[in-house]
Amino acid sequence: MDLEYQLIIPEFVMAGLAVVVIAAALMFRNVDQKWFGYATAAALGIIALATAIAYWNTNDDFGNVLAVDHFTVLFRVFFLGIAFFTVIAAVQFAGERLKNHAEFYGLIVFATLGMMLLAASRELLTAYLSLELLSFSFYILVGFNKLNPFSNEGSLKYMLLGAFSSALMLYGISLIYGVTGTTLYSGIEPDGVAAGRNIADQLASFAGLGGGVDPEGARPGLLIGLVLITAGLGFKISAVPFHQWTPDAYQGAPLPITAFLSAGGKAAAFAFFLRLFSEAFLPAANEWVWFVGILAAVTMIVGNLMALQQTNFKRLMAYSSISQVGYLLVGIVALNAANVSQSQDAASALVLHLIGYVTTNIAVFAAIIAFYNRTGRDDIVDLRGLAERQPFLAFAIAAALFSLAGMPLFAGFATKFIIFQAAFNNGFLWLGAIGVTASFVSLYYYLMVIKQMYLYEPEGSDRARFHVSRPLAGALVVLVAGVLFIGLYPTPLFDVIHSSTEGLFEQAAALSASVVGQ
Amino acid sequence: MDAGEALLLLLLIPGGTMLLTLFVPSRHANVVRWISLIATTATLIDSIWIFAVYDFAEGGYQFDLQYPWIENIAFLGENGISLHLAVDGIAAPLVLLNGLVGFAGVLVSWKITHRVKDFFILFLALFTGVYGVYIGQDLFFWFFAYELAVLPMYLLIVIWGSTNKEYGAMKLTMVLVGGSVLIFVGIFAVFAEAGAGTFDMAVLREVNFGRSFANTFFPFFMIGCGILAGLFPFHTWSPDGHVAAPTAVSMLHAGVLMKLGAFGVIRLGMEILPAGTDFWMPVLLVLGGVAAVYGAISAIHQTDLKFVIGYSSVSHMGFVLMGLGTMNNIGVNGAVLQMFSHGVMTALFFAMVGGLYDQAHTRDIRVFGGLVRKMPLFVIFFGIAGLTSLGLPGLSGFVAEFHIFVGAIDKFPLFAALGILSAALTAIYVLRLMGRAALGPFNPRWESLKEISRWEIAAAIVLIAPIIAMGVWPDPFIDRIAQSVADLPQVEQIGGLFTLSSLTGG
Amino acid sequence: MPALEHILVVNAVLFAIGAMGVLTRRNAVLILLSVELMLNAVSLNMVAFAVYGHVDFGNITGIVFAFFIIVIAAAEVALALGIVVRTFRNRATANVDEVNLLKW
Amino acid sequence: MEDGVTATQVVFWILAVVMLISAIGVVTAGNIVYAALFFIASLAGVAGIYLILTVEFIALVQLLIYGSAVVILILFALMLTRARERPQALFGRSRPLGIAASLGLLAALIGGIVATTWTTPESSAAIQPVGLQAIGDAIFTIWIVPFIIVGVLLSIALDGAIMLASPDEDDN
Repeated sequence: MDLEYQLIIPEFVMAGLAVVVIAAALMFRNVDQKWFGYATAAALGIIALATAIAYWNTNDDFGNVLAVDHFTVLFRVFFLGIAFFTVIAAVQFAGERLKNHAEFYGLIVFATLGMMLLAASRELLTAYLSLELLSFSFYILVGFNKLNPFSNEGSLKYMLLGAFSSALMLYGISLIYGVTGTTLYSGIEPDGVAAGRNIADQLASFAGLGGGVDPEGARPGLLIGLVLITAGLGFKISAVPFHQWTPDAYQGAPLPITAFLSAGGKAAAFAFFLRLFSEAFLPAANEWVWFVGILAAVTMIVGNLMALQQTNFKRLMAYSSISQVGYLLVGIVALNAANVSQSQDAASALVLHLIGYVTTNIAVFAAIIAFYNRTGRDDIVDLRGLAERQPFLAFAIAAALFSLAGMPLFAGFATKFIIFQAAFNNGFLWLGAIGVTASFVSLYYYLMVIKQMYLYEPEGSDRARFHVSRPLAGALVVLVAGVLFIGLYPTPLFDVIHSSTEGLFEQAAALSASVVGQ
Repeated sequence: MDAGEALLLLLLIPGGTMLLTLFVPSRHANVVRWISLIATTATLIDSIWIFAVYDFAEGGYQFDLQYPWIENIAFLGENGISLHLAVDGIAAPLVLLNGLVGFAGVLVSWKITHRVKDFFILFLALFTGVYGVYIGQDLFFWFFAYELAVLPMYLLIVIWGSTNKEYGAMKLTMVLVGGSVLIFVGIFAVFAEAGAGTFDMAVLREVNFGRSFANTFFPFFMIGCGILAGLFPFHTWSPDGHVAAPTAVSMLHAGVLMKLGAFGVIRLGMEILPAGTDFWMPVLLVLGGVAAVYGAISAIHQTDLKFVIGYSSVSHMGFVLMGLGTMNNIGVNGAVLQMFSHGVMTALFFAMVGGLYDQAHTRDIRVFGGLVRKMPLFVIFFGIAGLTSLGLPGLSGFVAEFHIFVGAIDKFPLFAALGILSAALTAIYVLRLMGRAALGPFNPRWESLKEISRWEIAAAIVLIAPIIAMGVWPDPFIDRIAQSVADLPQVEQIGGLFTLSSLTGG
Repeated sequence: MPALEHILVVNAVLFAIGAMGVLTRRNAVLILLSVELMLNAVSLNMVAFAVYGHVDFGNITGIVFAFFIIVIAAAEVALALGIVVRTFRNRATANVDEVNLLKW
Repeated sequence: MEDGVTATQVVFWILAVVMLISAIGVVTAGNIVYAALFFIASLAGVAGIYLILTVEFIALVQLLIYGSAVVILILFALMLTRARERPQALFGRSRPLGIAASLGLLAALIGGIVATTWTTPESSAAIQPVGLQAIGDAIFTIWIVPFIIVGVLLSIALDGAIMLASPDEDDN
C-alpha cells in the first residue's frame, strides 16, 4: 500500500511543534515565558498559511483513513486559527496565573492536532482516536490550574463523563461495524478497498439504492448503533440531556481554556459529526433525522432556559454554547438523503454558522480574559461599569453577545438565517420556529450582561480605566471585524465553505446519479 | 427613473458615517456632532431629492437597484438573497419623513454630553435601519434592517434614558424582538410556499398565495409588525419606552420607528399576502379603532408630558391601522398621510418636551403654568404640534384624518364615529395641556426658565415646515401616495382617485 | 463455538452493568472501573464481530479496534487517576459529589 | 449454528457467568478494594472469552495491560486516596434512577440484538483464527495513522498524569 506521507505533513509538523515547545520551555526556564506563547502563536499562524496555500487544491486520501480534501483543509486552517487566537489571548493570563507553561502551550498544540485529524478522519477508528487525543488534551487543560479546587473538580467531572460518553459511542460504533462489516465512511477512492465495503454503500440499501446488507433484518441493530453514537457525540458537543459536564468544565477551566473548549472542541466535534453523518450515514437519514431533530429542539430550549438563571459569566457562556449547539444540530437535521444538493446546502450552512459562532465566542472570551487579567473576577455583576472603565472591551463584548443572539450587523444574524432556512426547506418548520423563539429568549440574558456594562457605574475599590495588552487588543479588533464581516457579507466565506462541503457528498451524488440513470 | 444609487446613498451615508465615527477619538465630541449633522443633512437632501424626483405619473417602484448577496445555495435561485432597493409612492414620503426627523434628532441631541460618540453611532445605526426598511425590496434585508432599527433602542435608552429606563428598555426590546420572531417565521413560510427560491419581494408579490395559506400567515405579519405600530393590546411597550428614552430617541421612536410597523403591514401583509386581507383587515380595523379611543382616554389621565404624548401616539397609530383596515383607496391614502403627519408632529412634540425637561427636570403637567411668559417660542411650536394632533384644518393632521374618516364611513360607519370620538378626546387633552401649562396662571417656580436653545428652534422649524406644507398643499403627497395605493391588490377603489384636492376643487 | 447472538447479549449485559455503575456510584475510582467494564464489553463486541461476522471479508478491523481500545483505556485510567490524586490532594476526597464547589 | 452443545460453549457460559457476576460485584460492592478485586476477576473472564474466540493476541494484551498495569495503578490510587475510610459514601443519591436507566438501556440493547439478523458464517468451521502476523501487518499498513495517534495519545496521558499528580511547591 502506497502511503503518501506528504499529505499529512501539517499534522506531523504540529506534533513536532508541540514537542519542540515543551522541550524548549523546559530547557530555557529563565526566558520570560510569554515568548514561548508568542512563538507558538507565530508558528501556528505560519502553519495555517502554509497549509492553506499548499493543500487547497488537493483532493486525496491518506490510506483510506484520512481525507485530505477541501473540507479537511478548511478545518485545518480554521482550527489553527482558533489555536492562534487562543494562545494570543492566553499569554498574559498564563504568565500571571498558571504554571507549567511548557505543557500548557504544548497541550494546546496537541489538542489542535487532534482537531485537525478529527476533521480529516473518514474511518471510525481513526476518528475515535483523534477524538480521544483532543479530549485527553482537554481533560488535562481543564484541570491545568492544579491548585484550584474548581479546576480539579471540573476536570474530574469532565473526564469521567467524557470516558462514559466514549464508551457509549464505541458501543454504537461496534454495532455499526457489526451491521455493515466495515468502519470506512465511504468509498470514493477508486483504488481503495473493494466496492461496497464502506458504511455508506451498506446503508444505501435501506434507501433502496442497492448495497450489501439485508435492509429489514439489520435495521434494529443499526438504529441502536446510530442512537448510541449520537448520544456519545451528544456528550462531546454537550447537547441536552448530555450536557451536565459543560458548566462545570467551563467554570473550572482556566479562562483561555474555556475559550478554546467552547470554540475548538465544539468545532472539531461538529466537523466529525458532519463528516460522519453526511459521508457515512446519509443514506440512512430517515432513520436518524427524527431523533437528532428532537435532540436539537431540547438542546435549544433547555440551554436557553438554564442560561436565564446564571450569575457566573463562564456558566452563562456554557449554557449559551449549549443553545448554540442546538442551532448547529438544526443543520444536521436539514441533511436529506434524497436531495444531495439540499444536503450540501445544509452542511454549508452548518459550517458557516459554526465559523460565525466560533469567531464570536473567541471574541467574547478574549475580551473577558482581558477583563479578568485586570480584575480576577468573572461573575456577571462584576462587569458593572465596564463601559466606563474600558469602552472598547465593553463594545467588543456587546457586539459579540448581540451576534450570539442573532442580531443584525453581526455574524449571528446571517448565519442563523441561513441555517434555519435549511431546516425550513427540509420540512422542519416546527424546529425552525423553536429555534427562532429560542434565540429570542437568548436575547434576554445577553441583554442582562450588556445592561451590567452600560447601565451601571463601576463599583468596588478598583474603578480606574485600564489598558489591554497590545497583542490581545489587536486580536480582539480582528475578531470583532470578522464578526461584522461575516454578518454583513458572508458570501466569500460561504463560497469557500460550499466548495469544501462538496467532497462530503460525492458518494451520495454518485449514488443518486446512478439511480436516476437506471 | 433609475437612479438607484440615490437609495444606496441613503444607507451608505449614515452607515459610512457610523464607521468613520468609530475612529474619531471620543474626546472630540464636537467633531462627532458635526460629522453626524453633515451626514444627516446629506441624507435629508437626498431624501428630498428622491421625494421630488419620484415620478408619480408613472407610479410603481422606481429607483430600482439590485446587487446579489448570496447566490449559489441550491435552495435559492439566481437572486436568492440580494440587496434590492426601490421606493414606491408609499415609501417616498416616509423616506422624506425619516430624513426630516433624523436631521431634527441630531439637532436636539446637540446638548448631549455623556458619551457623545457612542450616542451618535447608535443613533445613526437606528437611522440607517429605518431607511433600510423603507427602501428594502428583499425580505432578508428588510428583516435585517427591521431588527437593526429596533436593536440600538435598547442601548440608547439604557445609557441616555431617564425615568424607569431599565424596565422600559427591556420591555421595549423584548416585545419588539418577540414580534419580529413572528415576522421571521412568516417570512420563511412565504419563502417555502412560494417555491421561487428567492427572498425578492418583487418576485414574491407576483406569486399567487392560496387563501388558506394567506389566512394562516397573514396574522404573523399583521401582529408581528402591528406590535411595532402599537397594535392594541400589544401597545404598552410604547409609552413606557417613550418615557424612558432620551429626547432624540423618542423622536425617532414615535416619529419613524412606529411607522415601520404600519409600513410592514402594507409591504408584507397587503402586498405579498393579499388573499389574507379579506379575513383579517376588519380585525385590524377594530383593533385600530379601539387603540385610537383607548389611547386618547389614557392620554387624558396622564400627568407626565411624555406619557401624554406616548399615549397620543398609540391613539394616532390606531388611526393609521384603522385607515389600513378600511381597505379602500381613500382610507389607505389617509393611513399613509397620517403616518407622515404623525411622524413630524410627534417628533416636534418630543423635541419640545425634551427642551422643557432639560431645564425644568420634571414633566409633570400639573406643576407647569404660564410658560408663555418665559418661553413664547416653545409655546408656539408646542401649540402647532398640539393643533396638528387634534386635526385643525390647514395643518397636516386634518388632511390625513379626514381621509381616514371618509374611507371608514364608506365601509364601517360605526367605526368612523369611533374615530371621530377619538379625535374629540384628543382635542380635550391637547387643549387642557395647552391651557394649563402654556397659558394658565404663571407658576413662579419657573422664574429661571429660558427659551429653548437655538438647536431646538432649528429642529422645530425643520419639522413645522412639512406640517404646514402638507396642510395647505397636500397634492404632492397625495399624488404620490394615491397612485401606489391604487396599485395595491385588494384595495377597493371608491370615487376614482379620490383626493382632498378633488373635494375642495383645489 | 458459542453463537454470535449469545456473545452479544452477554456483552450487552456487561455494558449495562458498567453503565449502572457509572450512574449509581459516587466514588471517582469506582466510576472509572465501571467505565472500564463498558469498554471491555465494547472490545468483546468488536472482536466477536470481527471473528464471526465478516471473516469472508478477511478484515480484522474489529481486532485492531479492540487492541486500540484496550490501550486507550489504560491511558485513560492513568490520566484519570492523576486527576483523582490531584483532587484528593486539594480536597481530601475522591467522591465526585463531595467535590461540590460546582453543582454536579 | 446447529452444532449442538459443545465443550467450548459450556466453557463460554461459565466464563460469561463469572464475568457478569464479578461485574455486578464491581458496581455493588460496599468496599472499594473488594470492587477492585471483583474487577480483576471480571477482566480475567473477558480474557478467557477472547481465548475462546481464538484471538490470543487480544487475550494477551488484556492480561498484560489490564491485568497488571491498570489494576496496579488503581490499587495505588486507592491507597493514595485512602478511600477505605469512607465506606458509607459509595452510592449517589439518584441510585434508583441510575438502575432504572441502565435496565432500560439493557432492554433496548438486548431487544435490538435479538431482532437484528447478523451476518454470520454458515458453520463455525468457517471461523479461522486470526494470526499474530496478520494483526501486525494490518497495524503497520492500514492502521498506521491510528497507531501514530495512539502513540501521541499515550505520551500526552503520561505527561498530563505526571504533571497533575506531582506535588507542587505550594502544596501543603
